[in-house]
Amino acid sequence: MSTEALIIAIVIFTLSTFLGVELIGRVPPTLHTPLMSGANAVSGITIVGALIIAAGDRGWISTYLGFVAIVFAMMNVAGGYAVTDRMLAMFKTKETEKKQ
Amino acid sequence: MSTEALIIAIVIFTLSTFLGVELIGRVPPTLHTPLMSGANAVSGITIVGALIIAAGDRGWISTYLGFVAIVFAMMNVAGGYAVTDRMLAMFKTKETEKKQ
Amino acid sequence: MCAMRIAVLKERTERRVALVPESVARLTKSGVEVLVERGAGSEAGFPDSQYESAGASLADSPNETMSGAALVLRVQPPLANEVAALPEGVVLISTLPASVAGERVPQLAARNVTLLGLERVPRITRAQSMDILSSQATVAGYKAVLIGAAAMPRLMPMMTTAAGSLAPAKAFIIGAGVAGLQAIATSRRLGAVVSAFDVRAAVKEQVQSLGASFVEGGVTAEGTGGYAREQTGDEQARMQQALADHIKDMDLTISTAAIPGKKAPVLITEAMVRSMKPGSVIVDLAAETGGNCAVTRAGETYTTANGVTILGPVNLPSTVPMHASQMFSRNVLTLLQHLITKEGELVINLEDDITGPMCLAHGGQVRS
Amino acid sequence: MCAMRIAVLKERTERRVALVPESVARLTKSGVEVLVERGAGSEAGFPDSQYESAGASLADSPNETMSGAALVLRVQPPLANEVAALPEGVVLISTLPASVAGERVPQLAARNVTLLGLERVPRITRAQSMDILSSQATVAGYKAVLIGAAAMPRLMPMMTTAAGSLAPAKAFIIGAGVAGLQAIATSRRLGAVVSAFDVRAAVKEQVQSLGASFVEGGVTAEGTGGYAREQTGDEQARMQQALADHIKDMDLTISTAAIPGKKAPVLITEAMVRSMKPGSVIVDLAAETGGNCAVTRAGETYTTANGVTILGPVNLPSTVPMHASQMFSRNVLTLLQHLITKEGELVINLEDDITGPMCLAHGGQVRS
Amino acid sequence: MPPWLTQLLYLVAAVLFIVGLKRLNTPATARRGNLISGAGMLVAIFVTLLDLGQVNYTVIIGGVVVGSALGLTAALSVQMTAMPQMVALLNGFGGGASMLVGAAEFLRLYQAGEEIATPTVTVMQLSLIIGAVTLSGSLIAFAKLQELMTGRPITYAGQQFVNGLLFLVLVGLAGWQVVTEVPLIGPFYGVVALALVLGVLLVMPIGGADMPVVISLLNSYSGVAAAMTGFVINNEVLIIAGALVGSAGVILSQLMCKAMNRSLANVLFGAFGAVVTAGKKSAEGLTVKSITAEDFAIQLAYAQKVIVVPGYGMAVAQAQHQARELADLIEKRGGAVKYAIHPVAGRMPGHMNVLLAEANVPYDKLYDMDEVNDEFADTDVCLVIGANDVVNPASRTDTSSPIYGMPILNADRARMCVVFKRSMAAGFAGVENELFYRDKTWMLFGDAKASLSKLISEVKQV
Amino acid sequence: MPPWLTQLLYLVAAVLFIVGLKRLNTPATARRGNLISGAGMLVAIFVTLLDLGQVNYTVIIGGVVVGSALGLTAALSVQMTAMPQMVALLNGFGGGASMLVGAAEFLRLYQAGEEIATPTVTVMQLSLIIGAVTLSGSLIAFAKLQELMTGRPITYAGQQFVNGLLFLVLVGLAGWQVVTEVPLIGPFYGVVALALVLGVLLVMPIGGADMPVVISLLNSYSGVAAAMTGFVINNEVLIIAGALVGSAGVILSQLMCKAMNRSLANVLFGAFGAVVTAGKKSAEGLTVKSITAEDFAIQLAYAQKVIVVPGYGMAVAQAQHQARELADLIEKRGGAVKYAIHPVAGRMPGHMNVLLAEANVPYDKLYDMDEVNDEFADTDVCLVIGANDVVNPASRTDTSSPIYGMPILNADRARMCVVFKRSMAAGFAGVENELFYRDKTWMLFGDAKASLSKLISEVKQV
Ligand SMILES: NC(=O)c1ccc[n+]([C@@H]2O[C@H](COP(=O)([O-])OP(=O)(O)OC[C@H]3O[C@@H](n4cnc5c(N)ncnc54)[C@H](OP(=O)(O)O)[C@@H]3O)[C@@H](O)[C@H]2O)c1
Ligand SMILES: NC(=O)c1ccc[n+]([C@@H]2O[C@H](COP(=O)([O-])OP(=O)(O)OC[C@H]3O[C@@H](n4cnc5c(N)ncnc54)[C@H](OP(=O)(O)O)[C@@H]3O)[C@@H](O)[C@H]2O)c1
Ligand SMILES: NC(=O)c1ccc[n+]([C@@H]2O[C@H](COP(=O)([O-])OP(=O)(O)OC[C@H]3O[C@@H](n4cnc5c(N)ncnc54)[C@H](O)[C@@H]3O)[C@@H](O)[C@H]2O)c1
Ligand SMILES: NC(=O)c1ccc[n+]([C@@H]2O[C@H](COP(=O)([O-])OP(=O)(O)OC[C@H]3O[C@@H](n4cnc5c(N)ncnc54)[C@H](O)[C@@H]3O)[C@@H](O)[C@H]2O)c1
Repeated sequence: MSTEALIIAIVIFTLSTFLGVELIGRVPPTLHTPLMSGANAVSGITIVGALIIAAGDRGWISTYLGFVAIVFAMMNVAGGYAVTDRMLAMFKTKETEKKQ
Repeated sequence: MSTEALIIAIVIFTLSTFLGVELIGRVPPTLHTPLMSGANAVSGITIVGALIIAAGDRGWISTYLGFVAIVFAMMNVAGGYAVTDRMLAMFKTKETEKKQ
Repeated sequence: MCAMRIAVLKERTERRVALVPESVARLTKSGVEVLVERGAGSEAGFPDSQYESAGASLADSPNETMSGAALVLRVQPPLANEVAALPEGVVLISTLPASVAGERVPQLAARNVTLLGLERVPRITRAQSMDILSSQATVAGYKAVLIGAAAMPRLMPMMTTAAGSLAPAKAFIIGAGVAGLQAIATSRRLGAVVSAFDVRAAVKEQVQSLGASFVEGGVTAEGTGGYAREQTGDEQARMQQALADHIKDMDLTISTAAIPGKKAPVLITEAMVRSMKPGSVIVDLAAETGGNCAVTRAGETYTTANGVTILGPVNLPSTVPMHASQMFSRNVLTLLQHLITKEGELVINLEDDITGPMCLAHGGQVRS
Repeated sequence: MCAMRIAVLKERTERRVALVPESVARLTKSGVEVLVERGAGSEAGFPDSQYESAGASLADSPNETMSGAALVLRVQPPLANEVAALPEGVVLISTLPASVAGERVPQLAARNVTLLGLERVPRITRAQSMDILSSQATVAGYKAVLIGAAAMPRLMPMMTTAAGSLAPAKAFIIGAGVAGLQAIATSRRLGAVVSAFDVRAAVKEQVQSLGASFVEGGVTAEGTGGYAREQTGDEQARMQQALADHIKDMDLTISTAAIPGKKAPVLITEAMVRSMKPGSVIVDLAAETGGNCAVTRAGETYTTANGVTILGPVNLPSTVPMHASQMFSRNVLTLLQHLITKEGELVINLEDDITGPMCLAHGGQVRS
Repeated sequence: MPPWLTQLLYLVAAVLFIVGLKRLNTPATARRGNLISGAGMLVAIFVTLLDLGQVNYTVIIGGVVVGSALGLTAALSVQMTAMPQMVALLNGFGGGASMLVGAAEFLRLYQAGEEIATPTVTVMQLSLIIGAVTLSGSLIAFAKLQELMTGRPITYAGQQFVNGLLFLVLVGLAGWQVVTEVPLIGPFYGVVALALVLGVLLVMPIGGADMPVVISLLNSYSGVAAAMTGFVINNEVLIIAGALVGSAGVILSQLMCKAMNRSLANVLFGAFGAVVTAGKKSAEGLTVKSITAEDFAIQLAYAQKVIVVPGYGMAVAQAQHQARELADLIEKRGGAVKYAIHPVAGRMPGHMNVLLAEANVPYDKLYDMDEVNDEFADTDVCLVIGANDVVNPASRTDTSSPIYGMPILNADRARMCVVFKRSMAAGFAGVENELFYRDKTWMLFGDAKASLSKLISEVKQV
Repeated sequence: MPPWLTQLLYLVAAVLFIVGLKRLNTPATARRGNLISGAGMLVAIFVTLLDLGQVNYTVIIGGVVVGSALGLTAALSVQMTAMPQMVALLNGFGGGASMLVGAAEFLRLYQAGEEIATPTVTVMQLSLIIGAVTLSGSLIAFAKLQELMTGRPITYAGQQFVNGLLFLVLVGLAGWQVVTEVPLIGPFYGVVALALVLGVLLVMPIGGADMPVVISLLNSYSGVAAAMTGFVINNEVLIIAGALVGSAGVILSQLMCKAMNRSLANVLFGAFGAVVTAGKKSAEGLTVKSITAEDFAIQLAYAQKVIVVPGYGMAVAQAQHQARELADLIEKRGGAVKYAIHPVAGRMPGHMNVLLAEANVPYDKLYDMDEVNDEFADTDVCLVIGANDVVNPASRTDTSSPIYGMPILNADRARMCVVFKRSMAAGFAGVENELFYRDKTWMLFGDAKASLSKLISEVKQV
């Protein structure tokens, strides 16, 4: 990794960090748990890393570890979004019911 | 400018744009004008560009245009911050008075 | 030059007083001389000493008080036998109930008295602060609730107690003019559930603006000058039905419906009274002009065979003499400030918007 | 087996009635027989017809009513000449003002009557719904304000009108027990600016909880059972000074201070009355037990030389007979439910927390 | 200085901008926020200078000194009331600078006869166009506000068509420049000239009262122009700061529009349409200003002295509880509130008293007309809640008015007067109320209870 | 696929994440927000696969299928009440994946014997450490919530010292790896092992009730780990998404702490201190749960049936206006509110009536004890405002209690009962109230007026 690339990565990291702070502004307490869960699903983005590692021609270690990493990350991704959606579905129904 | 550099620039631009949107969240109407003025001062950042153009060894056109650009940008910067501060000073006094 | 002199008489049939010391002070300060009959304000809580410190002189008899006066102030008009005592050509300001006007005005005109009848202050914006009908109706509306509540065998507000829950009283106000609105407000204050009825459509919003509900009578009869007009027979019938349906559940009914100069409309029939619950109470503020209730006895309180208590109070403002006088006096003072020039002269300009309509007798003539 | 019979008499000196039809219905439903003297409830707004539909039988005379009764209910205790008419050995439940107790109890004991005095319901949580002192004091406190307000020459609430602004009346409540608190609440409702005074410290918060201000007397004298105790001489002096300073500006003073079984403390001295403004009003709820005001005349209303009107009402609850009876009756009903077993038998258990203290005569003996 | 350090320091500058802008959002921290963002600017400038190393300092120092001097002089001498146009002017120069940087870079490459990479030439066109539009547009906004030209919308038939055409030509020229192999000087001048004209044309049809929105938008443009310049010279801090300002400006203009109860499109192109929403006009052509609860909240929140004038409308709306709650809120924030009760407010003597007592307003906050009438003059805000006749100044002067001679509450003398009512309808006396058309009066239309509730929740958020 | 397209599509994915998270902030848009962010994830995954071109799909498809199946099964079968531990578990796997990616990259380079650039090796260490801490910490959090181990804080003497030491050794090993020229396998294993242990140790001393905060924090860690992985493999979408989650998680844990009225430090290290704030204990060792206005607001906001039980404390606090305002608010949101008036509530007959009438509560909302007592059982929330004796269940059963036999309001039968009072002090009768210790009861301590005001503004924000 070149220094320049590192710097740019840091710039992007910094901007994203600020953005994350701003995004979670005034979330109401009921949404604390769903939001936590939703954010957790996003953190499954590491799947991209796992895929790259596992798929690339980087030797057997990478492939094996990559496989496990894919399984782990995919659990995070699939499970994370599903759990979040279930929580929010409950919420949604209550919301919609009220409107009737 | 390489395509890669362009892409990175676009990424940074996008992130910053989102950040800008989030930053100006629930500003109260009294602050509309000061905030406008403060943001205007920040847009004077083009001074950096002006300096680079004027200082670099890029021929007389760059130097001349760069000089004018520096004057313009510097007016924006110095005037912008000063005006904003004046507005906010007024505001501040009212705030502080209240606390007494 | 000798200052104008105003005489304030002690009332004989009345606890109010036409001018309170505060108003006297304002007049004397502007250079007018005020003579007050001894004891004039005592019933209303204004001892002679206060008049003295307000700059008035005290006099012992009506005659002494009025001697040399350009203007005589009273709450009630003079009795027939008092007319003669008025200095000739004097200006008299007092109330003049319709019941005595017919007889008294010619007598006064005959004595060349200029008579300004306080009931006749026109209901224009500018004259609001001279309007004794409004100010005294305010007092009457308030007091009607108090005597009605005191006559009730029950409490007004809802109450949840260890000895069971008491339901709030249902109060019903008929006629939501000045007195009626005040009665609404006062019974609401005491915790009653209040409804009201009036023939004027604009009143509905006003009733609701006091948190009470409006009973629709299916009739509107807006008159001029903010007063109501009389109804046609059919209107009457529809209205009566609406009233009958509503009134039978009421615990306290206060009726204030009046049509100026006319006998009060009979709105509560005997049948309605008979339909009411034992223990319910009617306060008929129109008792003086015949009553809104068919069986009202003016000046009396009695209970019907089916246990309905009917109060027919007369002259309620006189029973709250201090504040009633204070407001009366302020009305009169504003009127005087309108009549008296900066130079301290009393001017009766019959062309004037306010003085004109008020003047009932002038230069020996009866006006109308 | 023949059901137990309860007799409800018509009062002679009183408008309330001891049982209202609603309570009668509850009793008859549980198998008790109730005999009601004709006209017993009519003054309170409960016609005989309602008693009949509640399941009571009507009787024409006191004697007829009481014949065969195990229990006689009255609001006021029997007069001396009525004692003999009571069936021997009967249980009598009624109030028993301290003033008559000394004389009447021995007479009743002599007739072997078991007497339960309603004033003696102990002030424990469980007995709250039998406590006629509380329920009747509620009525008294409310009514005191109404009659006080009606006696005032001024309006209670603040009012800004075209005829000047009227200042709100200043009401002052002495003794913030049940009646006092109710008086505070009612005068606040009417728009007065209310202050209150009491010797018990806990009361301050209660007064404030009604939005009134508390006048510090620099004295606390908490007694037992929620009642106050008597003060020492020094305490008295300090308190009197605090009262004197405050009372002279008051428009309406309502005093409710009482110490059970004792003569009421004199809190408003003659000097204080003299210091008050013309037009101010005192309602002395303690009039019956001697009055909190030195110059109260029990049962009378009069105005002092300096224009202070003093009301000494006796038995105010009787003037609100419907609701007062309703609560009284509910209290008595709860007591009866406590006394009567599921099998419909009347049991006087002198060891009982509630019955014990209430029983003043039993088995021919006077108890205390 | 090693490049990574330069870039890190640029990042520091960017973070300072972010933090500064964030703080500018709250009254309490705004001033410090501006200073922080200023610090960011200083860092950026110094880093640039250090990074450039040995250069021709005459030009640079000369430019900096001249620019700063001009800017500061203007900023410090300007009247407070002229702030908006000053911001417009400064903003214009910022846009101009971006344009010049783009132009210089282009001309250099043009002279060198180099081929310019497509991305570069693209962003160069953008920086030129946006910078030029910002420059000329800002100057027009300045001229309008400074009243160097009429503040009114300038429109003519076919205006939209002309603008559209111009825009197409501009895009065409820029596109030509992009697709061509070697830089062309003709299209370059064309683009600059047309962009300058476009800026003028875009701002001309917008009225003076809407200028703040336009300035904020132009401010956003100048940010984007700076960002484009950043693309051109490949500098991150320019991109970040430019983009920040770019989006912040747009959001801000939207907020401003919302506060005016208009859409951005309506502000920008409103003059073209048929509907003129400049405000309701009375018979005599007077104009009424209305205000939203949101806008009003902040002013009320900082008011020191407030007088509430209740009237019959408050009773109709049964808004007494809300009125009291609002007053409590103001007092909790340190303001003082009085209620001015007119003798004939409402429909019965003591009408207001009953209601305010019901809402538990302490008696000592209630003032008679005579007691309070002199205090209006130094009152920050007067809230006229459903009153009308009792605050009608016609009663003082208009002898023909039916209410002539009735003393009124001097609501019109307060520094700011806000009237809560549902419409322009007359009150009991049926006469028009001139107060509503006064300079210092704003109307808050709607049911008084609803408006007050709204206002309460807005004030709580300030 | 050209690299620039890949990168642009990654940017699209990042934007989808941003928009998605933004929408997750508001109840109305939350579900759609989650779907948007999910779409972002799909884009990222497909872009990666496309970009990789021809590869060993067995591993990839196998991994994806197995992982998805496991994740979905777990997610769809889990009980609603077990959601938090599920999130913890999934989060742990995410952290584990990041750790594995870091490890794989390291091992590859180690095997190749290549020298790794300092920046790369640094971020690699971070990705390993943070990933490992996330993994083991999340598993402990899961175990605690799932009651596989005690939910109580596990502490021992010198714990802080041990943790500190461990951390130093970890940093030392990582530092060694960074400074050394060629990658070392020993420190690598050491770092991984120690980081795993550290995760366990950090979470052990935190009580089960505080786990949501910890999970949110670990979630933040897993984001940072992903971002570090992004540094390692130089991938922007990883960096952006990871950093977003990293900061969002921290902010969220802070919000959660604020809602619990605690500091983050207190949550994380509270168990080490002497103060145990687990709750007030009554004489008999019963525990009281207290609730904050913020937390309560949301439950109240969605309640359908609410009963208000006012008592003397409401009178003392003069909170009747606020009580009414709150009830109005609930009704505006569609709930139904009744006031249950106990015959001896307050200190005089009709005490509550006077106050509620003053606050203009309509009579028909007031219910006698007998009328309303059966309704508590299907009431969502019962608000006990400054009442005590009149809701004391001891009066039903405890024959020794002075209030035995007094009928009470069945506040204890409501689904949720919240008691507003200032302390645990007794009421008029001076007896303890068992209601306060019941499972379904929460205490909202503080002056009733203040608490209600707070609650009102919180409910408004829901
Ligand atoms: N006090 C008395 O004793 C008495 C007796 C009789 C007559 N008057 C007369 O009544 C008038 C009183 O003056 P005022 O200023 O109190 O009242 P006003 O002049 O009658 O004006 C009331 C205003 O309230 C507005 N309004 C009505 N409902 C509203 C709602 N729900 N929300 C917001 N605004 C509402 C109306 O405007 P919109 O329709 O546009 O909303 C109206 O213009 C005087 O002219 C007086 O002479 C008084
Ligand atoms: N109604 C009557 O006629 C009458 C007459 C006499 C006696 N009583 C008796 O009074 C009692 C009435 O029961 P209740 O439940 O209404 O009242 P309670 O049992 O006296 O309890 C009132 C509670 O309110 C709380 N409180 C006080 N000030 C507060 C404030 N500012 N904010 C929040 N909470 C506050 C107190 O707790 P904290 O101190 O912890 O805040 C107290 O526990 C019964 O025992 C009844 O027998 C009634
Ligand atoms: N200057 C002013 O603007 C001014 C001053 C004072 C009063 N007013 C207005 O004048 C009006 C009359 O006030 P008032 O108190 O003197 O009225 P009033 O005493 O003449 O009558 C009382 C009320 O009874 C009603 N009424 C009459 N006949 C009725 C019937 N058959 N059934 C039911 N209701 C009947 C009337 O409509 C009136 O509302 C009020 O609206 C008042 O606000 C205006
Ligand atoms: N079961 C219960 O718990 C229960 C039931 C009813 C009443 N109580 C309580 O008992 C108390 C007494 O109520 P009450 O109305 O029967 O009282 P009361 O009629 O005996 O006396 C009225 C008030 O006057 C006060 N007072 C006495 N002497 C005074 C003096 N010298 N100066 C000033 N004030 C003086 C007393 O403190 C009392 O507050 C109240 O606190 C009431 O709440 C409790």
